[in-house]
Amino acid sequence: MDTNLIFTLCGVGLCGLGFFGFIYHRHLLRRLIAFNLIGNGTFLVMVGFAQRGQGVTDHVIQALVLTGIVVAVAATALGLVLIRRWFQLKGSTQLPEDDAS
Amino acid sequence: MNMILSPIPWLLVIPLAGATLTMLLPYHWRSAASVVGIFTQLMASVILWYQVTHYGPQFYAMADWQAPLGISLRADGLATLFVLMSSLVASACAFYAHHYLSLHKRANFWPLLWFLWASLNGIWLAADTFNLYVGLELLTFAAVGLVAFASDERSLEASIRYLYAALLGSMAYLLGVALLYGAQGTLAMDSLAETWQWGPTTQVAVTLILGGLLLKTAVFPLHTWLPPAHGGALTPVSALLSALVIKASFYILLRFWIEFQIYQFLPSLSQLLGALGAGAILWGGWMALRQTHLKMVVAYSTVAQIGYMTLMFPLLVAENSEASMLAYQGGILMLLAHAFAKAGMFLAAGNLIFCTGKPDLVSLAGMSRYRPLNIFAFGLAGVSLMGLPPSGGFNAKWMLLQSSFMSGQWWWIVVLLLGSLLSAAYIFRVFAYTYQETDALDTYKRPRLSLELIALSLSGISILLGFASLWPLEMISLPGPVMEALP
Amino acid sequence: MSWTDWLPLAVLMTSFMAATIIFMLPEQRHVLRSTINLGAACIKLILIVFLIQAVLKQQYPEIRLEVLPGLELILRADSLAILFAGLSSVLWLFTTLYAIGYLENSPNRSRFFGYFSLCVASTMGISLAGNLFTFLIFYELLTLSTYPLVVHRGNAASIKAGRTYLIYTLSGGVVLLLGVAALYALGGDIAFGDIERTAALVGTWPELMTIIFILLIAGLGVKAAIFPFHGWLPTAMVAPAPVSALLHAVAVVKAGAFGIVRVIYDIYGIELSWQQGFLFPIAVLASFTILYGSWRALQQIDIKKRLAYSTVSQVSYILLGISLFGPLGTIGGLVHLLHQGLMKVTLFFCAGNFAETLGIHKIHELDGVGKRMPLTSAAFTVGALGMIGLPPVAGFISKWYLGMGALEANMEWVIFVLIGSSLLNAAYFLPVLKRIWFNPQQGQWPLEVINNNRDAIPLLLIPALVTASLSIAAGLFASSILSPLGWAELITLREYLR
Amino acid sequence: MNLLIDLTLLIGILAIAFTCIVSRSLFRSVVFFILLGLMLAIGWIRLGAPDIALAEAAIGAGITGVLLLDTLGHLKKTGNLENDEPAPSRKRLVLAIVSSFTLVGLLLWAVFNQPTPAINIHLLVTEAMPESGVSHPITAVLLNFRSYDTLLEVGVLVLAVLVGLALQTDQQAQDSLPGLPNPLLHACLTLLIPAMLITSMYLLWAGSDRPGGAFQAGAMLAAAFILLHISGIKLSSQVSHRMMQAGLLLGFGVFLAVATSSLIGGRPLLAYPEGGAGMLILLIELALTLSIGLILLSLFTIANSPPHQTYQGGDHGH
Repeated sequence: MDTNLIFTLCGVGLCGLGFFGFIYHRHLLRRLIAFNLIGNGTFLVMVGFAQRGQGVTDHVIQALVLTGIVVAVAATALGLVLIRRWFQLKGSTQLPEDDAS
Repeated sequence: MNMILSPIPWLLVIPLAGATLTMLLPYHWRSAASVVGIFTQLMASVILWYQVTHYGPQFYAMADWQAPLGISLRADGLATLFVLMSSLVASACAFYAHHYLSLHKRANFWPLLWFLWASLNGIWLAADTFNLYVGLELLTFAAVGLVAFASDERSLEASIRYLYAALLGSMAYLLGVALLYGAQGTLAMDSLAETWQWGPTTQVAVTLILGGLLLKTAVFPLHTWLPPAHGGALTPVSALLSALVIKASFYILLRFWIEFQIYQFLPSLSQLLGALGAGAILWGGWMALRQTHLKMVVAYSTVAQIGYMTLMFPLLVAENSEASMLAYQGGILMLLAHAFAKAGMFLAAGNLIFCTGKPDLVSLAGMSRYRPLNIFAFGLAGVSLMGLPPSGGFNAKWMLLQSSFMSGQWWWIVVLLLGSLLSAAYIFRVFAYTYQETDALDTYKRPRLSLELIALSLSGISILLGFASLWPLEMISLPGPVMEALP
Repeated sequence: MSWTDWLPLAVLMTSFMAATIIFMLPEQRHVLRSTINLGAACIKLILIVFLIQAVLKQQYPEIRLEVLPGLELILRADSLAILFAGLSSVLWLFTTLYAIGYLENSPNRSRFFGYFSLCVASTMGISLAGNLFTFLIFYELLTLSTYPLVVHRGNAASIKAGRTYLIYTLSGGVVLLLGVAALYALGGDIAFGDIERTAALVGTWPELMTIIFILLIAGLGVKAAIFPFHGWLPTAMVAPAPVSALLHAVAVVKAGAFGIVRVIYDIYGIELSWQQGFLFPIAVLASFTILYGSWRALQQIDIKKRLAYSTVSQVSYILLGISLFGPLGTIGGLVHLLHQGLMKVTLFFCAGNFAETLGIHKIHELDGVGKRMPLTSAAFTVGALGMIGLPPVAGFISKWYLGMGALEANMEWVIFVLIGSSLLNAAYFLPVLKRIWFNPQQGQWPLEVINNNRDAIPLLLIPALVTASLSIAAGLFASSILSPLGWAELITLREYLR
Repeated sequence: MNLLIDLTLLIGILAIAFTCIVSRSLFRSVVFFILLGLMLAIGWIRLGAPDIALAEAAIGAGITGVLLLDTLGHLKKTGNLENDEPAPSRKRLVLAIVSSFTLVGLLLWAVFNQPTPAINIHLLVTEAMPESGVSHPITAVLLNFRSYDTLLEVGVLVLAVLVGLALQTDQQAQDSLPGLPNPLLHACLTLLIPAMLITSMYLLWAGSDRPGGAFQAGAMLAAAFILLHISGIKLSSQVSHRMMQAGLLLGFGVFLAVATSSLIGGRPLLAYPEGGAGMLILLIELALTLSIGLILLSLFTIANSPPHQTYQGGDHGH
C-alpha cells in the first residue's frame, strides 16, 4: 500500500460519494457541493493513479490538476451566480421536478 | 511549410481576440469589430480547406513542443469539414443575431459567441485528450451563458439544468482521461492510439468517457436537459446550440471510437449505442409530436436527430470495411445536413414566433399565407430532417440504409424508416397549422427580409447538400488518422 | 455531349424556374404570374417536341450527376419517358389555363401556382428519370409539392384530407425507399433498361428479388391507388378542381402507374416478370380494383367522389394491360395511360365548371344542366362515353387492345372483367348523362354564380373543350405515329420486344 | 508511520466527505466541505504535489468556501435556508446508491488492474526543462509545454465572469453584505492585507523555481480583495467600470498577445523566442496574477449583487 494507491482510493471514494450526492439531492447548492466532491476525487485519482503508474512524481499531471481546480472553481462560481438568480426569481432552492420528458 | 502561413492558429486567435475586444469596446462598436472577425474567420477556414485538400492533413505543434510533451493540433479532412461547417453556421447565426437582438443583448452576445467559436475550433482541431476537456468546458460555459442571457425564468431554469448536466459530463470525461493517462502515460491522441492496450482500465476509461460525452450530446435517455435549453434560449442561440454545440461532444466521441478502434473491440457497446440512438429517434419523434410550442417541437426534433447520428456506431463493423465506410460517411453527412437544416429551422421558427408574437403552434394559422418565405425556409429544413429527397438528410439516410443492408443489421433499417415517418408526422403537423385559413387579416409583424433570407439560405444549403454530397464525403475521406483507423 | 443532352434538364428547369419566380412574386401580380406560367408551359412543350424528334431518330438524350459514390442522378429521354412527359406537359398547359380561370380572385395564388409548377417539375423528373434512385427522388418531391395543393383551402376538411394523403403517400414512399435501397444493396445502381443485371440478380437471390418486387409495387401502388391503397384518393377530393385534375390525370396517380411500368419493363423485364409469376397477381389485383372502383363509384352521389372512384378503377386498366404478357396488352396499358389522362381531366374540368358556375356538387342537382351549360355538358359527355369505352372516343381503343391482349396472353377471364367494368361504367355514367340532357331542371340551381344564362367563363370552358376534342382525336387518328396509340406501339416495338 | 498518516487522512477525508453529503444541515455541509479542502491540501503534500496543495487550500477550500458561505448567508437572509427541502424520494435514493456503487466498483476494478504505462512523460519533461526558461517543472508545463491549455483555462475564467456580467444589468449593484463596521477587524486587516499581498508576490516569484505561481498568487490576491470587500472597502467603487474590465482581461490579453506575437515572429503559436522564455513567462504570470485576483473577486461580487428583476419582454431589437 503506497501513498499513491491510498490517495487514488480516496479519490475513488470521493467520486462515489459525490456522485451519490449529485443524484440523490435536489437542493441546487448541495448538488454543487457534490459536484465539487466529484471534482476533488477526480483530481486525486488523476495524480495518484498516474504517479502509481509512473512510479515517480509526475509534474505534467500535477499541472493539469491545477488547471482542473481553476476550471472547477469557475464552474462553481458560475453555478452560484445562476442559482442565486434562481433563488431570487423563484424563491426556490431546487428545480421543478421533471415532468414526462 | 512556413508556420506563419498556417491558418490553424488564426482559427483560434481570431475568436479569442474577438472575445477580448468585444468585451472592451463600447457597445456600438462591437458589431463592427465582430463583422471583421467573421470575415477573417471565414477566410481562414477556406485557406485551411485549400491547404488540407492540396497538401494533405496539417499538423501543428503548439508552442513548438511536439506531442506527447506538448499539445498538437491536427487538421485532417474531418476536422476541416467541421471547421467549415461551424464557420458557416456561426456566421449566419451571428448576422441573424445582429439584426435580431437589442443593442444591449447584442453587446453581451458577441463575446459569448466568440468564446463559443474559439472552443468549437479548438475542439475540431484538438489532438490531445486533456486539451479537449478544457475545450469542452469553454464550450459549456459559453453555451450556458448564451442560454441564460435570455434572462427569463424558463431560460434560467434551462441553463441551470444544462450546466449541471454538462459539468457532470465533463467530469466523467476527465475521470476517463485520468484513467487513460494512468494506463498509458500520455494524453496525445496519436500516441494513445499507438500504445493502446485493452484491459480493465481502458475499458472503464472508455465507459466513463462514453457516458460523459453521451450526456453532453444529449443522447437518449440522457437528453432531458436539452429540450428546455434549446427550446427556451433566444432564437439565434437555439440555432447555434442545436447545430453546433451538441456536435462537439459527438465529434470527440466519434474520434475516440474510430481512432482507438473501440468499434473493433467492444462491438456490444456499439450495439448499445445503436439502441440508444433508436430510442432517441422514436422517443424524440414522439415527444416532438406532442409539443404545443413551436420551438419545443424543433428542440425535440434535435433529440431524435441525434439518434440518427448515433446509429452510425453499430454500423462501424470491423469485418465489413465497405459497410463501415458507408456508415462513417453517412453519419457525418447526417450531422452536416442536420447542422444546416436545424439552424435554418430554428431561425425560421424564431421568425414565425416573432410574426405571431406567440410561441405556440395554434397561433401559426394563416402563416403560410402571410409569411410564405418563412414557411418555405421551415419546409426546406423539414425536408432534410425528414430525410426526404432531394436533401443532405436523405442522402445520409440512404447511406446508413445501405450500410445496414451490407452489414446485415436489418433492425436499424426498421428504425431508420420508422423514424422518417415520425419526423414527417411532427413536421407536417406544424405545416397543417400554418395552412389553416382564418378570417384574421394580416396584422402580424413582419421580420426583416435579411432575417428571412438567412434562415432560407441555411435551409437551402441542407437541400443543396443532396446534390453536392460527394464534396464533403471526399473531404472526410482524405487520408488522416480517422481513415487509417477505419477497417 | 450534344446539345440535345441538355434537353431533359431544360424540360425540368422550365417548371422549376417558373416555380421559383412565382414564389417570389407578390400576390397581386397575377398577369405577370399567368404569363410566366403559360410561357413556361409553352416552352416546355416546344422542348418536348425537340425531344420527340431526338427519340424518333433513336437518340436518347441523357444527363448525369453523381450525388453519392457510385450513385447517379440520371435524366434520360427514352420513348416511354416521352410518352408520360408529353402527356403531362400537354395537360399542364390546359390545367394551368383552367386554374387561372378557376382561382380568379381567390387568395394565395402565388403559393398555389408555385407549388403547381413544382408539382409538374417533379412529374417531369419522374418521367425522365433514368434510374430508380432518380425516380424515387422526384416521386417523393411530388408528394411534398402536392401536399400544399391538397390543403390549399385551409379548412378543417382539407387539412384532414392532407393528413390522409400524407399518411398514405409517405408510407408508400418509405416502402418504395426500402425496395430501392435493397435493390441497390444487392446490385448497385441499375439504370432503367439494364434488365440483364436484374436477371442475374434474380438468378442469385430469387426470394430476395421477389420481396423487393413486392416492396416496389406496393410502394408505387399507393400513388397508383390500387386496392387496398386507394383510400386517399376520394378523400383528397376536397381540393380545388385543378388540383383534382392534377392528382387524377396529370401527375400523381399516373406517377404511380408509370413507376410500375418502369419496374416491370425496365428493371425486371417483362419476360422475367412473367417467368417469375409476378404478372398474374398484379392482373388479379388490377381486375379486382377495376371492379371494386366501379362498384364504389356507383354508390357515390357526389360528382367528384364518383369521378374519384372512377379513377381508382381506370388507373388499374393500365396495370391490367401491363400484366398481360404480350405486345397487345402492353400497348393497351400504355395507351390508356394517355387516354385516361385526357378523358379524366376533361371530366374534372367539367365537374369544376358545374360547381363554379351553378354550384352543383351532387349528381341529382345536374338535372337539366345540358340546356343551361351545353358546351360543358357536351365535353362531359365525351369524357363519360370515353370512360365507358364507346368509339370513337379514345377509351374504346384502350379497351380494344386490352381485350386483344388478354386473348393473346391466354387470360380469357380478363375479358369478363372488361365487360363487367364497362357495364358498371355505363351504370354510373349513363344516368348522369340522362339527367344532364333529358331530365328537366328541378327548381333553382344551388348557387348560381354566373347569371344571364351563360356557360362557364372562357378560361374554364376552353380547356375542357380542347381536352374533350383531344380525346376524340386520339381515337379518330389512332393510326398516326404521333397519336398515343402510335407512340405506344413504337415503345412496345422498340423497347420491349427487341 | 507514513502509511499511518496516509490511512488516517484517507479515513478522515472520506468521513468528512460523507458527513458533507448526508448532513441535514446545509450550513454544516458547507463547513465540512471547507474542512475537506484543508484535509485534501495535506493529502496533496503527501502526494508530493505542494503546488496543488497551495491551490487547493487557496482556491478549492478558500475561494469556493467563501462563495458557498456567502450564498448560504444570502439564503438565510431570504429565509430559504432550510425550509422547503423535502426529503428526496426513495426512488432517488435507490438510484443514487446503485449508480454510485457501480461507479466505485468500476473505478476500483480499473485501479487494481493498472497496466504499466508505455510512455514516461516525466522523462520528456526533464529533458526539455533547460529550454523552458524556468526551473520549476510545473510552471514549465503550465506556461510553456502546455501553455495552450492554460490559455484556454484563463479563457474559461474570463468567460465565467462574462456570463455573470451578462446576467447582471444593474450597474449600481447594491451589496447583500453590508460592510462590517468592526474596529478590531479593521485593525486586523491593516496587518493582514499587506501580509497577504506580500505572500501573493512571493508565490508569484517563487513559481519559477519552486512551488507557487500565478494561480496560487492570484487566489491569495483575490482573498485579500474579498476581505477588503467584506470589510466595506469596495474595490469596484474605487476604480471605474472600464478599468475593472480592463483589469479582468489584462491577463488573458497579455497571454494572447504574447502568443500571437510569436506567430508574427514566424514561430508557432505560443512559442517563446529563444532566451526570452523566462521573461515572457514572468510577464504573463504577473498579468495573470492581477487578473485572476480580480476575476475571483468579481465572481464573488457578481454572485452577491441582485439582478435586474424585470423581464424585458420580447428579445427583438426592432
